[in-house]
Amino acid sequence: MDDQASTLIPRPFEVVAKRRETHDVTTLMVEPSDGRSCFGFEPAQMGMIGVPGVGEVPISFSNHPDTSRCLSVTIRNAGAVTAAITGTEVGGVITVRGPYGTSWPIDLVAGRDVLFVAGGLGLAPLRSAVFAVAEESAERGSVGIVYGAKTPEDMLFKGDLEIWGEYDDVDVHLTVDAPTEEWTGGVGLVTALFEEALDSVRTPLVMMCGPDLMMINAGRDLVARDIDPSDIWVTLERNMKCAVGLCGHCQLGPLFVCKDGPVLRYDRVADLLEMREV
Amino acid sequence: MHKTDRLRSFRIEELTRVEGEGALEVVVDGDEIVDLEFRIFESPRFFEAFLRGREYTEAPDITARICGICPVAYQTSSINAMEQILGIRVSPQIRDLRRLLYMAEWIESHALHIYLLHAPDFLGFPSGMAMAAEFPTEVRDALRLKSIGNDLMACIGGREIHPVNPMVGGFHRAPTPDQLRAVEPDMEWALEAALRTVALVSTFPFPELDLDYEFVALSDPDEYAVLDGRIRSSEGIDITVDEFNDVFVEEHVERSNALHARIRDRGSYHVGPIARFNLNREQLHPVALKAARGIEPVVVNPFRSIVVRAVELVHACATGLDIVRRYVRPESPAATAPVRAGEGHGASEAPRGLLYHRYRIDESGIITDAQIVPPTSQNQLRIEEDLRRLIPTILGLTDEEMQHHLEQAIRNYDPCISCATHFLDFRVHRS
Amino acid sequence: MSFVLKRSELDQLVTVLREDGYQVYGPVVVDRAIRYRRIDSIDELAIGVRDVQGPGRYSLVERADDAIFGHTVGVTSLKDLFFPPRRAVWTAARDGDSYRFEPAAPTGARVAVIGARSCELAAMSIHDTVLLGGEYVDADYEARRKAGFIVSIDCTEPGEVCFCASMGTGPGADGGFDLAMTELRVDGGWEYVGRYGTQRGEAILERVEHRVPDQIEIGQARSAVSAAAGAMGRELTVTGLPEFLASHRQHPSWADIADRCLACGNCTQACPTCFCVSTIDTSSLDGATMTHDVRWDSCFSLDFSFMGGRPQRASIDARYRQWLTHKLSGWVEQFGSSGCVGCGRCITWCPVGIDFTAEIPRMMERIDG
Amino acid sequence: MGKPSLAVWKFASCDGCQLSLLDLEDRLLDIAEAVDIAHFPEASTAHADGPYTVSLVEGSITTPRDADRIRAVRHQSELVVAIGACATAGGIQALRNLADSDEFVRTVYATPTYIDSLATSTPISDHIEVDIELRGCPVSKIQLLDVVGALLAGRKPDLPTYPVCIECKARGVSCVMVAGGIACLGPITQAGCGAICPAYDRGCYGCFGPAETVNVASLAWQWRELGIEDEALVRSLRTFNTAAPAFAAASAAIEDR
Ligand SMILES: Cc1cc2nc3c(=O)[nH]c(=O)nc-3n(C[C@H](O)[C@H](O)[C@H](O)COP(=O)(O)OP(=O)(O)OC[C@H]3O[C@@H](n4cnc5c(N)ncnc54)[C@H](O)[C@@H]3O)c2cc1C
Ligand code: SF4
Ligand code: SF4
Ligand code: SF4
Repeated sequence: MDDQASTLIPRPFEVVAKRRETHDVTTLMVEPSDGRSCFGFEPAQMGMIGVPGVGEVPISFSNHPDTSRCLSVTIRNAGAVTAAITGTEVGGVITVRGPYGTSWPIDLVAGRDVLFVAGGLGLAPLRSAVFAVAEESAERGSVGIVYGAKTPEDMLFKGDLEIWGEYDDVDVHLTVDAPTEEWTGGVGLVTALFEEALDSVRTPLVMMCGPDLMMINAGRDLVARDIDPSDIWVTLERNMKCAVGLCGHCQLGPLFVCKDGPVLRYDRVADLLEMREV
Repeated sequence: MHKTDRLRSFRIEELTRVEGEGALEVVVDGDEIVDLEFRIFESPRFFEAFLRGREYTEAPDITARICGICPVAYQTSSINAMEQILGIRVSPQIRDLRRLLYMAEWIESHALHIYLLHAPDFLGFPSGMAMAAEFPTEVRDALRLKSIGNDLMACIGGREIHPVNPMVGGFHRAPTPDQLRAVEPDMEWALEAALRTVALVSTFPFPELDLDYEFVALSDPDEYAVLDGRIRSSEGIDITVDEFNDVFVEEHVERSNALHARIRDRGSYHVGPIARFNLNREQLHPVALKAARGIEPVVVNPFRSIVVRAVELVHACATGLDIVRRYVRPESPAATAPVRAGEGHGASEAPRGLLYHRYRIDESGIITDAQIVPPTSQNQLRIEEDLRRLIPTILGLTDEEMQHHLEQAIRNYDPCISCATHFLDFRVHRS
Repeated sequence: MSFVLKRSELDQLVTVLREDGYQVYGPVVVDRAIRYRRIDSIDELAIGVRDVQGPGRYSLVERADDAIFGHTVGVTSLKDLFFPPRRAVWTAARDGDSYRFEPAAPTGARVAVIGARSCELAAMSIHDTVLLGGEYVDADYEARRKAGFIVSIDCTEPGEVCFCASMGTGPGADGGFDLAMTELRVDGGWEYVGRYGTQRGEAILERVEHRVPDQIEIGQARSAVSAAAGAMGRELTVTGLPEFLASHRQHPSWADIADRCLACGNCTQACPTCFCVSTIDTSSLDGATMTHDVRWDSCFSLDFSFMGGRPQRASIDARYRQWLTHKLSGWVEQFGSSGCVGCGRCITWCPVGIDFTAEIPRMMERIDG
Repeated sequence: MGKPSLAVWKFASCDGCQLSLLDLEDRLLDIAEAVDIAHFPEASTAHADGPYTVSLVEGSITTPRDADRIRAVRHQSELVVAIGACATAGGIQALRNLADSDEFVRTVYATPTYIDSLATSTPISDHIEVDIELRGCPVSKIQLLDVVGALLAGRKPDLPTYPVCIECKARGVSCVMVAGGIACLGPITQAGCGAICPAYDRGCYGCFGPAETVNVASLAWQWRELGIEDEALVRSLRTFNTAAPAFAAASAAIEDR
């Protein structure tokens, strides 16, 4: 293992493949280029991904957690750093340090139904968990996936969604804010799909990721449907500069989202999320 | 190449390597100049109007913004005027510090002009940066000289451009002796580099042009006048700064956004390094005086201003070094006096020449009237006259060569067009 | 084990430390206030002055005597020395498509401080927890801390904004130093009755002339410090405070404070425990080398909480609440202690004099009343 | 791929901000190496036609001709960087904008002699889209260099919008307002200069324009405590950034009190 100090120094990773997901989201597959082996991670853990001289930003790993040779990151082009990362061509080098933070409670899945709730880019940190649960977890019950995006074009991982939908006991429910003519899924907020989703998964373990506002609404809705708040897990996003609790930026009340999170149990954060400007 | 058509016209749309924006338009008919216009289209900025209603303490900060190349000159002239009103006399240490700051500005400004703006004319380059390929040592030395001036400005003034430290009465904070001692080695190097500069520019080929100027500059029996003094001219003017308006008049010339100054009932005059040198040569620092040995007693060829500027660079470095070496921190950084109403005049020698300010303030220290006469508006008439004299001697050249000569002749003055357009009163029409 | 130094011997201590390659810092009057500055001799210290501090006010007055440490904490703190405002974390050199990373070289500077106060040692121990106590450490801080040497001075004349006694961090130091002393006036002269904190401290003092104090001197030093504990300028009731703040994030008082708060961040910058930083990436113009620096930031800056296209904490009251609630409440949960050591800097150096030791009781009253 | 090209343009100003580029002395040749200086009349006679990768624009718009000229600059430039208080807030010459008050009832325009001058001095962003604004009267040459470097590297330049106080403390300065009773605009002025004025024992006079948060009511209260009249605060707000919205609103609010 690396000594602690040096894990804050980024490592160079080569871009080995690149896939455009939507007009502003790109997935990069990267491999260490410093001759050392790649690190493993738990679903929902993140890394600080960067380009030297430009900056580094927190990004969740989106690949199957068992592919140990390389990592993938799915990134929306939101500003200078993400533009520099997603602009790196195959063969080019970006930097990675990590993995950091908490992960989805995969160990609680045994014997339970599971509901995944994702909004927008929130499917990226859930993707590795869906793989782990839907494919691997033998003792799992039924699985529901509820995913909302702005438009059909903004839907991520369309291929994965199709494959997941074909698994036994896995139902995929999709919704968009603004449908196109060919759209056959739901229209509106993710909460509008809970009714139908909860038909096939009962008192599920919920794993949810999306914008704060979506999680506030979805959380309220699920609790109103008698789901125990301690069965709901969310992953949060806050500004981060170090991702290891040394910069102070990501605090939410007494929590450091980087090390106490990003995955947190809903009952621990519900109040703070509901409150203005915490 | 000789042109057969009689009518030739030149337009230099945008004068380059001068501070600010100006244009030149010339029409010649055969040997005759039918139209010549050194036009300043830099937009007017109305400083005198803004100054009304401000507190007297604000004048140094506000007038500095007339020109980013010589802010210390503006600060000094305005401070002189205000101190005259309040009856403040500063300690020799504060005066020393002021002179040091002023010399720093000279070093920066002269190094900039000599190497980056003017020398390229003589060596045939479009810019100082382009010169770097062939004259790497000279250009690096020039930049280092310039930065030594700037670092000294930043050390005393807080920053290079629009220093924050000077105030009416002295300074907000006097540097510590340690801070100044730290610049001593650099200043020693600068002095050597300045001496090399004199040697270098003396070898430049100078076009022939002898003009009969009336030179005007501050003079002081005890020092090469910069901070203050009497206003003297080569034709016998010898007045106090207070009498400026009795002798000099400013007038608005059509189509130009700057005022032109002239000597009442007499005509144009010349301010700047050549004027200072011709009038005050003997007061130069001994090292500079020695460096000036080969220079004619009275410089009348404006193209040779670059040599004089180099001598002044030596003077500034040597004087600055002396001050740095003898510096003791003043007991108090500034002298104070109660506010009183009055009128005050202040002048100092900006790198480009005499800079005159006049203010009236009321009993609570509010400025009620202000007048500022910068060097470039004083030289503007001279520039046009120089061009009129030059053109007949270069008519045999191609348009391109001629244009180059004309621009070079303007750059002799290092005209600062930003300065020249500080003035106009802002008038409004009511309907 | 303890020792006594005469004033000239204190100066010897400075000399010995300098001989050992330390840069020695102590409280010096600079411009209008006392701050840590590098010294060559104790003559440069803030001798014979006393600071008068209050909310948004600070001035220096001459003392009747020539005590060296007859003042309280200055504008800067040990934070400025061990956790400086800006420093590099790593540099990289680019070679075609690959990079070589180098952790920033630990600074060669070994800092020795004379005159650190007990509240500052407490603040440093908090920094040790925050920056060195977790899974990841701040390597630069660690290097500076390991190399540093601390001579602490007990407080015998607390100031108007001091409340270390409330926070349990002073006025006498009981750890975190190499040497600690109490300045005592004895027969018209001065004595420094001291104790050892580390073997390193002992080894240094070995090389300085000194003698062993008698019981009376030790007693005098102790009672001067305990008298000081009863003479604090301010107090803060900390029992129940973390819970109170955590449960009153919606209190109307936040908005009232926000009317006065400038969100200028002075409190966070002056505070010896605030540790928030941002990162800055730069590169050479030719793109061949890069550096990654950290710089002090503040929870009062808008960019600090920028997320999802806007700052999380846009209003001033949200930012003030974040600061105070973190400092006095969240900190306890995160790091096992309050984030405040009672030095009063945030009260003094707030340009508009906001004083939380006054605001908090008012908030509590407003709920009760 | 060719070198990026740089153009420097001047409008109503003192030249100080573009001089900052030449004041980068030891880095100047590096810059000339990294970019093609295609148009910089103050420093070079050489001129290359656009389009330009980056245009640095100094000065404010005060004449109809300049209003046209700045649009032409935008057309030829991939990125426009406004440098200095004139370009980002109208500069001190925007004091003329205040003349447009009740007193001059209707149309306000210059006398025929000066017909070329507009009644207002306005920032570049009032006329065209600006990509980056560099504050300061003058700009900080460190920030200027960072912007050039950032554009070359494709990073966001380091231009904090928090107040001068943050830099003041980082510099270890003892606050002049707290320790000296000196009026200081630092708490409402954007950082970037490195807190020069307090380090020279005077109050900040706001040359970097408004900070991200401007609580001028509270500052006014404190200045009154220090014995400084509101008129002085109004004057302080009406200097080099007089027309910056936050300062303009604040000075008007105090005047209305
Ligand atoms: C735990 C975690 C996991 C994330 N996972 C992903 C992911 O898988 N894919 C993805 O595309 N994005 C992810 N993000 C968001 C991503 O970090 C930001 O989009 C990124 O920082 C933007 O940086 P920028 O410089 O390109 O944009 P900027 O121009 O700096 O800002 C653009 C937007 O990014 C956000 N942002 C800026 N700086 C930060 C920061 N330091 N930390 C967090 N947000 C910031 C702001 O919301 C802003 O609106 C994650 C964030 C967190 C905290
Ligand atoms: S919160 Fe205030 S009193 Fe407490 S340690 Fe920080 S600055 Fe000192
Ligand atoms: S001196 Fe001015 S800028 Fe510095 S901390 Fe005080 S108020 Fe802020
Ligand atoms: S302190 Fe204020 S006035 Fe002084 S240079 Fe900085 S921003 Fe400008």
